[in-house]
Amino acid sequence: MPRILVTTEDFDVGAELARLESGAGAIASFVGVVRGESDGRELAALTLEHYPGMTETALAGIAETAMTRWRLTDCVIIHRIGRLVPGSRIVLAAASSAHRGDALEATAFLIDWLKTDAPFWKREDFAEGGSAWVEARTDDQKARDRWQIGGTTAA
Amino acid sequence: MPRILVTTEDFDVGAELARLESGAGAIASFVGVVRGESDGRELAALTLEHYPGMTETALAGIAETAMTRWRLTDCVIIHRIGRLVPGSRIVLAAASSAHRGDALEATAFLIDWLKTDAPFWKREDFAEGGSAWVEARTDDQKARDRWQIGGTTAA
Amino acid sequence: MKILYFAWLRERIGHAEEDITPPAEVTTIGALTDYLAARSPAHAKAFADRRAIKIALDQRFVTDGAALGTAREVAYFPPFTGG
Amino acid sequence: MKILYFAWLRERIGHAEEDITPPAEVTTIGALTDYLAARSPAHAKAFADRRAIKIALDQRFVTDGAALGTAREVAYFPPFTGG
Repeated sequence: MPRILVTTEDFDVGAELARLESGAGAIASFVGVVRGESDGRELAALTLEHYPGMTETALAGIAETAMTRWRLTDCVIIHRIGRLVPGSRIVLAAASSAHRGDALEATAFLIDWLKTDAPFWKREDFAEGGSAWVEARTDDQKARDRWQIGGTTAA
Repeated sequence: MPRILVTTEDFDVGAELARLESGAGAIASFVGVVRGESDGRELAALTLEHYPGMTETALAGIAETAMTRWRLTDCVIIHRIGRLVPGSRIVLAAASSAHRGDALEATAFLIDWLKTDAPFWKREDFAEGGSAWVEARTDDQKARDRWQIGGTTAA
Repeated sequence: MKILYFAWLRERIGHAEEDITPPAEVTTIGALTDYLAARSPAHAKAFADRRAIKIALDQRFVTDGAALGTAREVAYFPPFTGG
Repeated sequence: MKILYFAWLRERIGHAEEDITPPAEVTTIGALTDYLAARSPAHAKAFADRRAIKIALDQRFVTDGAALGTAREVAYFPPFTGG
């Protein structure tokens, strides 16, 4: 059963992936980390806001979609909220299956959909002062939409 | 610089992925685990043989190809050899980059090429006795060859 | 009815939440947005570019034509940027 | 010249390694394979289906026509199945 977690705390990537190993032959994962700069401007922090209540439902829905579309044994989505300094982990998406194709594709799907379909917003707080809300990217929408055409891609 | 390791020992997935986080925004990984059965027959173990000397060269070449084809900050390939009981980790392939597309694609590339281009052989030792060398799969060759047509796939 | 604002909408309006009872003639999401935009200069500024705003009624996406019905919670926010 | 066998080739032949000095007329990989296949019944059985066997000369893939030259190590093995 998918594990969904929204938390201000850091998470243990090794422990989360070890949990997925049970009964699986392949575990794929994605970890997002706060970078030190954005468009050449040094970042002091990234602040993650979310819509409590709706977030868990959205993440569970994305995970369920992945479980239905690929032959997965399990999957996990963890997303942090609050103020995160550069180098901090933001997100973990991972999927396990008997074979690698399913695990790898489902992981890419989880992170693509998470970016566009889960109610999180990022604010960049700059080292020189000031802040700006990150704008949604057309490329993220395209990455999401590629999963809707003709089911799975080649793998 | 890519980390390449061929070892009889288990590896620490969390520590390996943490090493890739430095200077990256995205870390993708693949872990392979010995399953308990093969085509319905219960496995006692999987025994991994390799070609010492050629193995590290082949793995380093695959990692270098990935570093050249995608914008990666780093990558790692760890492959175990010897006798591995069900539930044991066999292989880790992981790549880090500024953005998720590169890390995810490069990880899929690493594991696809590893399967066909690195000198490892698997023998299945069955619970009921007897053993059989795993035969190379046409699907693995296809998965490998998809990376040769027109550079990267959509992501 | 609970109104929620997120990200720059919250910042521009100055708070995350409002409890309102819209007048009887406000029966659609579009009318509700017009009503909220008229509440203060800060609201007007926040709602200036409506194409940049997404709306959820009881945590489901809706567009201007949607009926308010017995909605308990309407949320306004920019497109998601998590992950 | 060092000859290496891996996986089922090693098992069928009964050892992993041989040091041999092929006769002067053995100048190609194809001829070397013929020469090795004639060494014993076990060798003959191991080399029965040559299409199932890959060959590396000094750790680089070669086919039957390749010249042995000053090769120090020739390895015989089935297609790789790692990962």
